[in-house]
Amino acid sequence: QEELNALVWCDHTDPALIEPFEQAHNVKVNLREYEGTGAALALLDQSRPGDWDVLVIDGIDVFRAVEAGILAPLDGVSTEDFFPEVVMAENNSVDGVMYAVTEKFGYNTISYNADKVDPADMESLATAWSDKYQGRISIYDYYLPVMGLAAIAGGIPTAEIGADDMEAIGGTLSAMRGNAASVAGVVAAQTALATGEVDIVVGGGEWLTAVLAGDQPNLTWTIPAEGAVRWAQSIGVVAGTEKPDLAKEFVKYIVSPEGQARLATSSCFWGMPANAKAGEFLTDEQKAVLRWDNQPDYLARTQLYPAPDADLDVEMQDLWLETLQQ
Amino acid sequence: MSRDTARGWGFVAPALLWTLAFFVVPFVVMGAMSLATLERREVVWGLSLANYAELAEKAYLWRAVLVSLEITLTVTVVSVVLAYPLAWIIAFRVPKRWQRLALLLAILPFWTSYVVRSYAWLLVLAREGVVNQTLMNIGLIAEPITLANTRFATITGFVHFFVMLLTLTIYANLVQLSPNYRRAAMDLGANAFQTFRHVILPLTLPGIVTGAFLTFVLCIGDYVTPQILGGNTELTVPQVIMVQLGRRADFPLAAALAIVLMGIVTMAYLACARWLRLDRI
Amino acid sequence: MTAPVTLRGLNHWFGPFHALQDIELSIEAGEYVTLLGPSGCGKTTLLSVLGGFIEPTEGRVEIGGRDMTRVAPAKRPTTTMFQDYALFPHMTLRDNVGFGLRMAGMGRGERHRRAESFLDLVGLADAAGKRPHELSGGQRQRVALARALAVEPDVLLLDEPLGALDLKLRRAMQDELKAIQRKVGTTFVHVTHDQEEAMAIADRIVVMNAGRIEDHGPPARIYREPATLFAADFMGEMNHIPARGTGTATETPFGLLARAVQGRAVACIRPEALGTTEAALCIGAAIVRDAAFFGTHVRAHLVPEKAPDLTLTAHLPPASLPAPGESLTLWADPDAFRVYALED
Amino acid sequence: MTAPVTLRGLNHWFGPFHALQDIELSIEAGEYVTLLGPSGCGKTTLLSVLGGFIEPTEGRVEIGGRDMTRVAPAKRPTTTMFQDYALFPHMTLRDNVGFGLRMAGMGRGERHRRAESFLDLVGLADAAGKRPHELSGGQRQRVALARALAVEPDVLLLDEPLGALDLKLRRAMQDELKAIQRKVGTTFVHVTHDQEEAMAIADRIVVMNAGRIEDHGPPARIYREPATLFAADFMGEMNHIPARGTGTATETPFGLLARAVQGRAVACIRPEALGTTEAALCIGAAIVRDAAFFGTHVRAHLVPEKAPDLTLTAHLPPASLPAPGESLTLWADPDAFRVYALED
Amino acid sequence: MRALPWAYLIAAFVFIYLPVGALVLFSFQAGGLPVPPFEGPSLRWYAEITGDRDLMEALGNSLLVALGSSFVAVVLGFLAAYGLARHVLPGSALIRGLLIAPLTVSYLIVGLGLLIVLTRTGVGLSLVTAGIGHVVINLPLAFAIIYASMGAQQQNAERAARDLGAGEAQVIWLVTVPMLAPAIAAAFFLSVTLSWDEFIIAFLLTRFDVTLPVEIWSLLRSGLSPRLNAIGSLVFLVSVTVVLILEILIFRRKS
Ligand SMILES: Nc1ncnc2c1ncn2[C@@H]1O[C@H](COP(=O)(O)OP(=O)(O)OP(=O)(O)O)[C@@H](O)[C@H]1O
Ligand SMILES: Nc1ncnc2c1ncn2[C@@H]1O[C@H](COP(=O)(O)OP(=O)(O)OP(=O)(O)O)[C@@H](O)[C@H]1O
Ligand SMILES: [Mg+2]
Ligand SMILES: [Mg+2]
Repeated sequence: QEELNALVWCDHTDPALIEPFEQAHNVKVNLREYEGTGAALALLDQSRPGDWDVLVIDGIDVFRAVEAGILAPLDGVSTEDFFPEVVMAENNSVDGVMYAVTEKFGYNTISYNADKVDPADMESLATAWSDKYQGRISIYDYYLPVMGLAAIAGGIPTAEIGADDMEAIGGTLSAMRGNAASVAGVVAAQTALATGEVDIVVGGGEWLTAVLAGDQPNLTWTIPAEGAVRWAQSIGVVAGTEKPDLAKEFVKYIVSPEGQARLATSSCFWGMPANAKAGEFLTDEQKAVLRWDNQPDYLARTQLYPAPDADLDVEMQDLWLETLQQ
Repeated sequence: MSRDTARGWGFVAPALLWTLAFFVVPFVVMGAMSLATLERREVVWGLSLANYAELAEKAYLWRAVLVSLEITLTVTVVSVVLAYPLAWIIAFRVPKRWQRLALLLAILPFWTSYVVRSYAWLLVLAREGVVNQTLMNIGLIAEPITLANTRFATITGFVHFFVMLLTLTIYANLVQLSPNYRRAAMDLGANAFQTFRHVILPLTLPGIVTGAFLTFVLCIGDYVTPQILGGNTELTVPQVIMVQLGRRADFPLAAALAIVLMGIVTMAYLACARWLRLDRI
Repeated sequence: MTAPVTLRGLNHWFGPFHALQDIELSIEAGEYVTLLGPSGCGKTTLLSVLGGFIEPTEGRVEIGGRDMTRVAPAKRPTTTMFQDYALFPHMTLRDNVGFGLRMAGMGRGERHRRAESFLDLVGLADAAGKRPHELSGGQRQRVALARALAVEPDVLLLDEPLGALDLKLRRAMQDELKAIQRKVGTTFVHVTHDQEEAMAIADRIVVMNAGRIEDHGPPARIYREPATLFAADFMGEMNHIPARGTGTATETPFGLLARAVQGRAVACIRPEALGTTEAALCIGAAIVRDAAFFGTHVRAHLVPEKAPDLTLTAHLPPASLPAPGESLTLWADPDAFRVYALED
Repeated sequence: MTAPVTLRGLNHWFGPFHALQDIELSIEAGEYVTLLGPSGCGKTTLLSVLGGFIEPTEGRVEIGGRDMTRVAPAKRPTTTMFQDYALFPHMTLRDNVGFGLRMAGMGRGERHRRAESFLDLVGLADAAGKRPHELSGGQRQRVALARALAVEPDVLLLDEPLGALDLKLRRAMQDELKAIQRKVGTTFVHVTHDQEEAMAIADRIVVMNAGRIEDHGPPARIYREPATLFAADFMGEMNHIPARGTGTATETPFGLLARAVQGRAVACIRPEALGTTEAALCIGAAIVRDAAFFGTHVRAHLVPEKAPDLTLTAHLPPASLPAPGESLTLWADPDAFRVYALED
Repeated sequence: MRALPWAYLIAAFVFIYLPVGALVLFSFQAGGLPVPPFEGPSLRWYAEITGDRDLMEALGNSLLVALGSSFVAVVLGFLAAYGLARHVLPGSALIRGLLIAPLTVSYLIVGLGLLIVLTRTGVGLSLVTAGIGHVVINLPLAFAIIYASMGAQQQNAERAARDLGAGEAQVIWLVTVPMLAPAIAAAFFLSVTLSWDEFIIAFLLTRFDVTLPVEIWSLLRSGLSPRLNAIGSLVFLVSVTVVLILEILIFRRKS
């Protein structure tokens, strides 16, 4: 039996997603989750060619992977049925060559408990993390989206964040941190929300609250007036793979409507499928949770993750850790 | 070399080689790595102190060292102070035939998965968790207080684990003492406290110090508990190391942090080497 | 500095196990008493009752005329010397010996002076600064003694104090222990299972068995006229000769003894009471099975012709070693026999 | 089944420590020899050299006439019985005793039969299926003996085989050990530091001290005419009387002895050789310091008037216990004295 | 005053059982969140986890790594202890120190060092590498426990066996190992426990096949759910059963 090695985010580990592919192609898909592009690049750097076949990566980091020679050109994967805003050809290609395709997207914005806070306050970033909610805020523990939100709150487009903006962003972060009770990972943030530990999660979104919605419908999320950060993950074939065809088949499966529907509602976290045709395989409830119908509006008002170059990235991480540890 | 010695080497060699290959060599490589630098995601070997300089420079790095030290020392002291009376009571107050059971009960939770145990504390300490509910029910507090996602939570999680561990070691130390020491002291007019202070404590000191040292080592190097319970509002050294690995794959800086951690443990070792009995656990 | 001890109607149970049974005993002030008995007979239990480590289920302990049954060890005028000595390994000898004084609140200088004088008493004045692990077994034993004596107890309780020493050292320490007791005048209650030690040292021996006192009295009396067969055996080697009581006398294979018992009985005689010099009772010819030189005597096993199933042990004069197979004529003094009736 | 042993010019060093010094010894086939000496004198070391556990630095070990100095323990016709018996706790007695036979490749059935016959020899035939922890000390000792004998060694080496037993049992086992040796005829070399045991059991005693052989010979000879002062002391209690050699005779506080030594000397006499019945030499009046009844005798410490610095120990007849302070007149046979010159 | 120790004992047990109690209770939660209020008993989460392929695979992997690494650690530890206790080796104190040394080093450092070396020598990460890491941390314990129990009693039994004609291998197999069985079992048991529960080394040194703690960690990052309670409780109940069985067996044997 052939094996396919994929370096992925946790949503790909759902058997409901993988097993149909395994059966169809009689292969075993080995999955390794990772956190943070840096770790994935380091892992791939240290591997021998052929160790890995498929890579799921943050959309904004595709170019870094290409620079590092990690992704192979990807052709023949159709993006026709995709939401146009998330095809993001400029992100997924370098020098006109396509290396990856978007597979899933969603938002880092404000999640909150509608019973405990004034929903009107949540419609503005400035009021969402204001002193009014001191001690009732949790910040999602990933620097890029949160700093993106801070930038958006300060009127800086995420795509244009530069070293000069660090001070402004730092100031906003600091204020946010001052009002926050914790800086939390997924479960900690969910626990905090579910148990009333906090009422607002900055950086949250559908991926955070969807699983809680069934039991606590008062937990919801919104995209404030200033906008929010949009995340998108891409999938591509790793350079040097010994099974380029199988790898491409896998990519194709993931971006197919069925694959997309399964990925969107994967057990680890939910998110919008890049392929609009996936809607045919989703139930109405699922669509409601994903807010399928609001997507045109959301897509228009949100900005992609900041995509810092290596130096700026280090600076941003330092600033982030500095703020945590203050 | 005599034949006996040659045979002896034969027996020791596998363990020794294993330790050399998978402990000493990695350790040395890590030391070397801490002197390398990261340039454009490539490790450049060399003899640079840049990582250590960065450590001294960046507040979040050196503060992590302080945070780790504070938490670890607190945990060690609190655990010993809580575990000693427990071990004492089990050894000297609980009737002989119930002692095994009491001890077994005291360490059974040890067998829940460590990761899950930390998570369980998160549930217990939550705003609507058991602790807050109880405190409110008995009227000690009016409003729930924030316990989860704090240093207090981290320390609680640690103390829970190490109290179990230390109770076991201290109990073992107490019962292996001849009961005649206690009898002799009392017979010569010492009261219970004096017996403890002048006789039992000094006699169990090596055991306590050994247990405390192991607590120190395990606690200062642990990533899971502060990550789950600490709320990320302050980072310990292992957390910072994992950030260096996970987000930016900065192995040299992570190695330098590890070396610093090792330095702290070594100092702790030297501080209590006089009483340590590591080869008799 | 010394006090009498009276035990009345003591009974103690460990769960269902009756460890001490109807113990009645009076010990005079300044007396040296040994509790002698086999392992598990309750010696340590009795001593623990005296020292206050065990509260007896029934009965009364009086020390110096006052009821002490429920008084804690620390409050009693007794001190115990433990079999393993229980010296505090982390303290110098001086601090070990001074421990009781320190607990009594005595100041440092005075305490050290006193501790050293007690170390002097046991011949260890030079070693005051050493720690127990630097000492030999005999020296540790002395420190334990000094520590126990330093608090000037009325009664000193010693649980197999010489048990850990080798035979030679043990015999030497016996003399020393006795000499020190003479000097300080304290009542000593000394547990042992070695009857030679008990005889060498005690003013009075209390023979225990299975939780009861079988016999008590001065060593010579217990050796020569033990009250029970158990005591007879425990006090030294004894030849057992099956006998039969006629009500007015006792029949043995070697003739009639003037002892009034009835039914199955056993006549006992010690090896040294059998001899080759003529005496009132003739045991008759006996064949030497083996013989060994023991310095002061030759110990021989002999099979008497009158009772070929029996093997007698006799102590013969050390001058000549009889060869195995040799035939000797044995004699004994009829008064040297003790006869015990056996229950059927 | 039995063989003579010869040791020639044995020397052994542990690093700088000279543990065995110029050992020369011949043991006849079937002889029962004990090595007697204080702790640390090298008894175990010598036995280990015999058993092959230690290769001596110098010298030669011959067993049955063949050089065995460098032969491994397993290949020697010797077996060792260890002080703690070293029984295998996880095996039944049958398997313990059969272990050597199993190593020799003997089949299961035959092995069990043989093992059981040896258990029978030591009186434990019924217990073949038990494990060592179910046995008493004396029974374990027998199993160890059976195990050692089962491989039918020419020489059996016993390292303090009775050391772990209490006194009573020890004396009983001595007889048994000797009886078994008689039966199997194997050469026994038995280490002990108990001189009574050595006397009770040995055909020949080898007295060792600090790595040397001080004396060797039959028990009675060594007891009565020990070659050295050390041997004299070790074989039993001894009174030491300071003396002075005139070259032709020896001056003591109690008169002249016909022993030709020169310079500072010591005259020795055993306690049982001092008595109150008239003899050739009058020690004179002596004050009783203390006296204790020992069953077969009364042991008294006395201070002679002619030498008030001295304390003499005497064994007196058990009939009467002299009171402390009483004055007795002591006598001795001058031939009972041994005189040893002292180096200055 | 007399009641004080008992009050302390009870308080201590409450503290010790607080998280376990909460964990087990909410594993039976009928609702979707393991937080109060408790909505009534249900076994749905147990059904869910036992049906979860990854989780069950991880459980198997954990067992494999724990047993395998403990076996290696105990064998190596035993051999080293035997060699040091029964043969004269120059510098034996140093060797002992070296063998014990990993005990004084945090798991994270052991894992990080191995990660650096393994990835740089091109040895792929797998359950085997995690097992290697676990041997590193368990070897000192196994060695220390077995070495400490190698007393004079065994030594004499070994000499006796040799004297009766056994070769070294026979001595070890027929005498030393059976006599040290309690210590060896204790070392093995402790080693299994530690390996079974170890997270950071397994996290750093595995790739596709992960151990249970690592799988639980992933679960923990993927959302709040009583599944976590259920898997934790299941591990607890199974371990407790094993511990109790062992305890009873050993206890029975002793008495
Ligand atoms: N705490 C206890 N619980 C139950 N039984 C006990 C306890 N202490 C002693 N025993 C039993 O009481 C009996 C007497 O014990 P004790 O220690 O007094 O004997 P001993 O005469 O001192 O014996 P030894 O010479 O062996 O020390 C023994 O059978 C012992 O098993
Ligand atoms: N392996 C060794 N290394 C160094 N010295 C040793 C060794 N074995 C024994 N010795 C020393 O050699 C001397 C003789 O030891 P040995 O064991 O033969 O004495 P022993 O007569 O059997 O004493 P004991 O009656 O105490 O058993 C002792 O001083 C001992 O310390
Ligand atoms: Mg006792
Ligand atoms: Mg010896």
